[in-house]
Amino acid sequence: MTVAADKPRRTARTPRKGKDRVRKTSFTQALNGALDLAMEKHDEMFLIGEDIAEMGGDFGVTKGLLAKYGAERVRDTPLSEAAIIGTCAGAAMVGMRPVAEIMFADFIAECYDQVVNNVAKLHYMFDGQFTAPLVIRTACGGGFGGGPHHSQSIEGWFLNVPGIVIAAPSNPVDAKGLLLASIDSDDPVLFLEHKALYRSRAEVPPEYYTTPLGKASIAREGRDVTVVAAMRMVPMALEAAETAAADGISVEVVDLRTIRPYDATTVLASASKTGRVVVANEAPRIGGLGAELSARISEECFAQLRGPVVRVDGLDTPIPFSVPLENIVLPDSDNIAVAIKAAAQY
Amino acid sequence: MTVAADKPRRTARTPRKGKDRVRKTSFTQALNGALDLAMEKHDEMFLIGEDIAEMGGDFGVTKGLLAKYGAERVRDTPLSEAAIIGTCAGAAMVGMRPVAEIMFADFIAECYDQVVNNVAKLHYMFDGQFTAPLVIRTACGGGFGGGPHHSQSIEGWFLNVPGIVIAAPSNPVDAKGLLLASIDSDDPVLFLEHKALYRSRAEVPPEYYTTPLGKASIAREGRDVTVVAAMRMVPMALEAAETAAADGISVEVVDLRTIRPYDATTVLASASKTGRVVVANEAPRIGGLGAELSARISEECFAQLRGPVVRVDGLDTPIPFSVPLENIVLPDSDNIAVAIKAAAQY
Amino acid sequence: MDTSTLKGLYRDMWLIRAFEQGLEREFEQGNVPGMLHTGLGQEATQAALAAHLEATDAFFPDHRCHGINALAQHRHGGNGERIMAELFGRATGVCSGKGGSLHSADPTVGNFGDNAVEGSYMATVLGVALAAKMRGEPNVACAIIGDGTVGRGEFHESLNMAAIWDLPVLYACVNNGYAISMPVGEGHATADIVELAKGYGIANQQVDGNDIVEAWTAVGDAVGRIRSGEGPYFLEFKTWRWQGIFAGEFRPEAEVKYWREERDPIMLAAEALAKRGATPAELDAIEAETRDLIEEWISFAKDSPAPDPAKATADVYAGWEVAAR
Amino acid sequence: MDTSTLKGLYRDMWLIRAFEQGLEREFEQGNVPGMLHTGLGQEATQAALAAHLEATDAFFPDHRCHGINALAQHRHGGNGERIMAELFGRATGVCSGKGGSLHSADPTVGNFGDNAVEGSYMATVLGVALAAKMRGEPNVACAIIGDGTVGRGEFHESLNMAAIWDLPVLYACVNNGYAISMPVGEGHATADIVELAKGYGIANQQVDGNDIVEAWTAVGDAVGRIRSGEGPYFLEFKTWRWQGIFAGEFRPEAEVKYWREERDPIMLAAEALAKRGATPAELDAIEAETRDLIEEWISFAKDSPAPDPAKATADVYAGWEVAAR
Ligand SMILES: Cc1ncc(C[n+]2csc(CCOP(=O)(O)OP(=O)(O)O)c2C)c(N)n1
Ligand SMILES: Cc1ncc(C[n+]2csc(CCOP(=O)(O)OP(=O)(O)O)c2C)c(N)n1
Ligand SMILES: [Mg+2]
Ligand SMILES: [Mg+2]
Repeated sequence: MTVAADKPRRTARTPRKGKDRVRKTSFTQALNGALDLAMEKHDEMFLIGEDIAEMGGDFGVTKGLLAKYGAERVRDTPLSEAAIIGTCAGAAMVGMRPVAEIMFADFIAECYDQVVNNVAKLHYMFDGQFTAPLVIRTACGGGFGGGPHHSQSIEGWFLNVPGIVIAAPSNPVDAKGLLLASIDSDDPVLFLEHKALYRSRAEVPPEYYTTPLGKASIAREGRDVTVVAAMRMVPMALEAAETAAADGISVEVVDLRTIRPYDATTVLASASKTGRVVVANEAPRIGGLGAELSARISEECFAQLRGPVVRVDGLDTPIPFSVPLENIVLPDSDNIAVAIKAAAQY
Repeated sequence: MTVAADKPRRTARTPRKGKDRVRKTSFTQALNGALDLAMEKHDEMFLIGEDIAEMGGDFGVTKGLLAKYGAERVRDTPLSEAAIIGTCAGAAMVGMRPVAEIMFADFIAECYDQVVNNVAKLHYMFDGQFTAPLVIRTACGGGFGGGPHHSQSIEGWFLNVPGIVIAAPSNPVDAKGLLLASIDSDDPVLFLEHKALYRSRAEVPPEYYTTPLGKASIAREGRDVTVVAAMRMVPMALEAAETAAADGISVEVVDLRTIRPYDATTVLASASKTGRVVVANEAPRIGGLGAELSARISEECFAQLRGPVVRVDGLDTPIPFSVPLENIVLPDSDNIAVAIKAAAQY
Repeated sequence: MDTSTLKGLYRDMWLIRAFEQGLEREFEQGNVPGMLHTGLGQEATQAALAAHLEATDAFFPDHRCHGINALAQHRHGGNGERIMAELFGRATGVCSGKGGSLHSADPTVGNFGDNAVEGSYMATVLGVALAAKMRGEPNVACAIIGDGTVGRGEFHESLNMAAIWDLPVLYACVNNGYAISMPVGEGHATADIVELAKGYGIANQQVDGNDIVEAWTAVGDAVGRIRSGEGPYFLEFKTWRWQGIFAGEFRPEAEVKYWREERDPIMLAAEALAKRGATPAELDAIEAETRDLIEEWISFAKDSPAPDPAKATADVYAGWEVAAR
Repeated sequence: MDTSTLKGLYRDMWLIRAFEQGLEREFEQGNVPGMLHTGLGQEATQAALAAHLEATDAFFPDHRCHGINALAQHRHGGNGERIMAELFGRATGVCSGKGGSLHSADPTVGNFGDNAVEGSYMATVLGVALAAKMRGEPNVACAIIGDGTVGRGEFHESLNMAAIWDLPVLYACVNNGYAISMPVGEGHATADIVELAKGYGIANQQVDGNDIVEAWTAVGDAVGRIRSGEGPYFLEFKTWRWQGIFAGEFRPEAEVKYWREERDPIMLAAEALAKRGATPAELDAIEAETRDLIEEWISFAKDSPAPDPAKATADVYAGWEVAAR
């Protein structure tokens, strides 16, 4: 699959200049490094998915692992998403630790039953007799002209599903740490890799480390307005925070990192502190992540809020192919900046 | 499939005494009547699903229609949920008006791709060249010891999916009117039939009428607290309203009737009027319908709210089989009554 | 088959029948919540499968498999009553009452749990089989599926993947002629499900599911081949279920009569045993014994407490607690 | 096949090749957004299918079917440039640029649209076929699927349902040997996909997808049978795609050489035409003509405006407006 015009149009942490590139590690490489370390650590781990072996995955995340770990542990499959996740579920039931790649997040619809009715309920419905220590890695998000079936933000499909963990890194350091934590975890993790972040770079520690699941981070400290975001919305929020700073508004950016179960403590503490909140979410507004966060903050910080929580979301549409139309549908840092201003001025 | 202990344990509009039964029409009969009238009206309509023909459906909703309309228009299928919805989508693309039955809502996971990636996007992604005038009827909800795969409230799986309509009647009159409106509609409708409501009865006009999609109703007028609810939560809210009335709290109950796109005008007007809101939702709290409603109300009625919106939901778990455990997990009218009190006393 | 094996299987079949009949009685009295599908009429198929599956194997039972579940529990765990208790939703059930009839599991006896989304475990079974293969264990992973369940897309994904990876999967297709009300010949392009397995090059056999000797032999052969590394095997059992649909019986009278009166697997086995010299008294004693045992199990279930309320929110996640109300 | 038909097909094949090569050039120059998969090497299969599908039929094109789409548009609508414009995301595209390469549709020429979730339309095609059958129209509903796409569970659900209902579905399986990087023999239990169709009792044929005469004849025969009410038909075209994966070529050198140099469908057709007396000049003229036409289409696309911004929120629902930001 040839991908052109894959340059994130909006912001995201785009590659720096030549010299920088040498020192820094891309999001993709960070994930690759995490898989490598985990494969060394866990004998019971294996990788499974379409074109992940020889080809190294559509985005190169599994490159080189076939050569190092062999075809038993790095398994190419046919186009059978339900069978891929079923295989992971069954293997996990007997103590294996599978990591699946679903090439594009949109195709999780194909194995929705396995994820929602089986994987997410395995531990509970059989009274804790099985665990489902598996990870489903998948490339999500828009911004590259992928059209309606290669661009969706799909966390909304799983928000209302107890039993599933949703990890959603915004940068290479967290990508590695969260992936290692996800693989170590005995809970099933849906691991979201936003396509626009794959080329972002940072200094990533080469050794094994974990970033705890269920814990948000403060990506930027501020006093006046809180922006809660995840994945690609985080670099956009940081950019909007810069804009706001120029207007004298001090913005705190909370990077959720895990979407389910999410870190209400950190979110609510920041919201209580600033009393003004923006929630940024790439998916459509109705029933999206922003709805849950806005509801929770509005309920629990009722007395502290100095204005209504402002939601910034994608429009309530599928993702059109045409780039100018896609630009209209997806939110960007300007939209966040406008929302910050509105929140500050309420 | 033999269903025992199917008596809604909590409230719902349970059948009245003998004489009453003669005059009144059950929710099931109302749906059956709607299908009958629609089949007469629309030559291009057909019914499709598992065991809907000879058997009349697992809950009897399609009883008698095979005899009246024949096997071409009342079609039994194998256990192939994706093919059922695919068949509807394709037929709708060429102007047919199919109405599918997915026996239990939990099995919509099997055709999630068809619904989300195809049906919901057909009109948009092909620039309006196709419409998808189809209805997916399905039996949802808990309360009868059905266990984790026969009891789910699945509207949360589709809240974040633009392009789909979700109809959710709470009583026989609306059930008929909404089903007729859904069949008439050129948009695809996910039509939710709460199992605990099938036996509820009311006086249902025998003729053809529609209840508009996207319009809520005021199920009970009140001044102090608004309760927003759908499906089975409506009779529960009405019961809780009675309890509250005894305590001198006047409760307004908004019956959403359509969950997507929902009637923000009516909801926000009631919330603004009372300034105190409870949102009742059978599904788990996180990412559920309650989240969207609470967020919207909190944002748009910020100045009018006299206390935080209170969410009453199912617990964040799958639905256990054991009835006492299920009773713990699902919300009931007592929970709503407690929330009303909390809202009123804030 | 030697006579003592046949006698053992005869006892197993009675255990299944007594279990289901006792359960049906309790269900009708309103003591068993939810939905009920019984394996009555399919005792030979079920006993044959249970007989060859070890505690170290894995089987995925379907909605009619209380009998297999109970046999596995009885044989490998000595506690068949825990299946009964599960169906009553009690604390002493194999899943503390959280699973019920459609979600009973106990991996210590090889029971990997039903999935009430019919056939989804055709995908899941692949993973159990793959793990066994990767670890070099001679275990069999068995998916028990009805003829109707063959309609699911996962049937194809599963058979294909099992075939290309040579996985130790036993597909036990219980073709009882109907999916709820849909005759197998109307729901499928072929009423002989083995025809579908052939396209994948999977070894297969069609057997009389009401003949315990034939069924037992076929399962033994298939399991032996799978254990020795020959890859997946597809068995189709032709049988018939006594239970109609809840509206009652919908099948032709002659058909009902034929299967109930001429093809009752227990009656056929009794005849075979009689030919080998078993006395009526001996056979009656087996029936009586198993019926007594099942009554004990029912009493056990009824006397068991409801689950601890804490179970409602337990085990949603391994790593997090979920709040109670 | 008479010579003028062959010549027409030769022109069609050139139209496909010129389209894809022009598109590839533009894509490499960054003028075409998103992803690109071409039908290069598969021109005979595509031209054969397009030749027999009427505007009143329905076909579901896959990701390599720009050629079929353009031919349908060209033949039935006289406006092949609208496919090009769609791929450029322009207002003049068949879907006003909202669909792109993976979602181009125009039902007025029989194009029911690609679904970039590979193979999902194996389910959708059933409905179009059922409608035709219920209405007594002699239309064919055709699903074009790659060998890799056969992995999807919907393959089974679709073939089964088409078979039991005798639906007028043409399954056109384009077996080009690979699913991205996965060889067909590794991804499937059989490299001959027709083997799978046999289990459903669906009429089937395997054809040389690079031989336009054989492919055209086979499609004509299948379409004729379907139109006359014989039910579904499964055609497997053995072919090969020129495009590797984005990392470049991954297939054995000898294989690449063989297919590109000895099995080029256009070269094979040119040889056949030469044998029938066509001159090199005549053949060159066909190539030149189609190349010119495609350049016109590309210019049209490039000169077309971006879609009206209102399109971003249009047509989410038929009955409701969606708010802009
Ligand atoms: C995915 C799914 N679809 C539908 C059902 C409802 N359902 C339960 S049993 C059944 C029929 C199954 O038939 P078969 O596999 O032949 O089993 P049998 O009951 O005849 O033993 C159906 C349709 C379900 N449980 N899961
Ligand atoms: C459901 C789904 N899974 C995976 C993909 C990613 N994908 C796109 S094309 C392709 C390979 C398809 O192979 P084949 O059907 O043989 O078509 P070819 O490209 O060889 O023509 C894959 C895996 C997809 N689009 N949809
Ligand atoms: Mg059956
Ligand atoms: Mg291919």
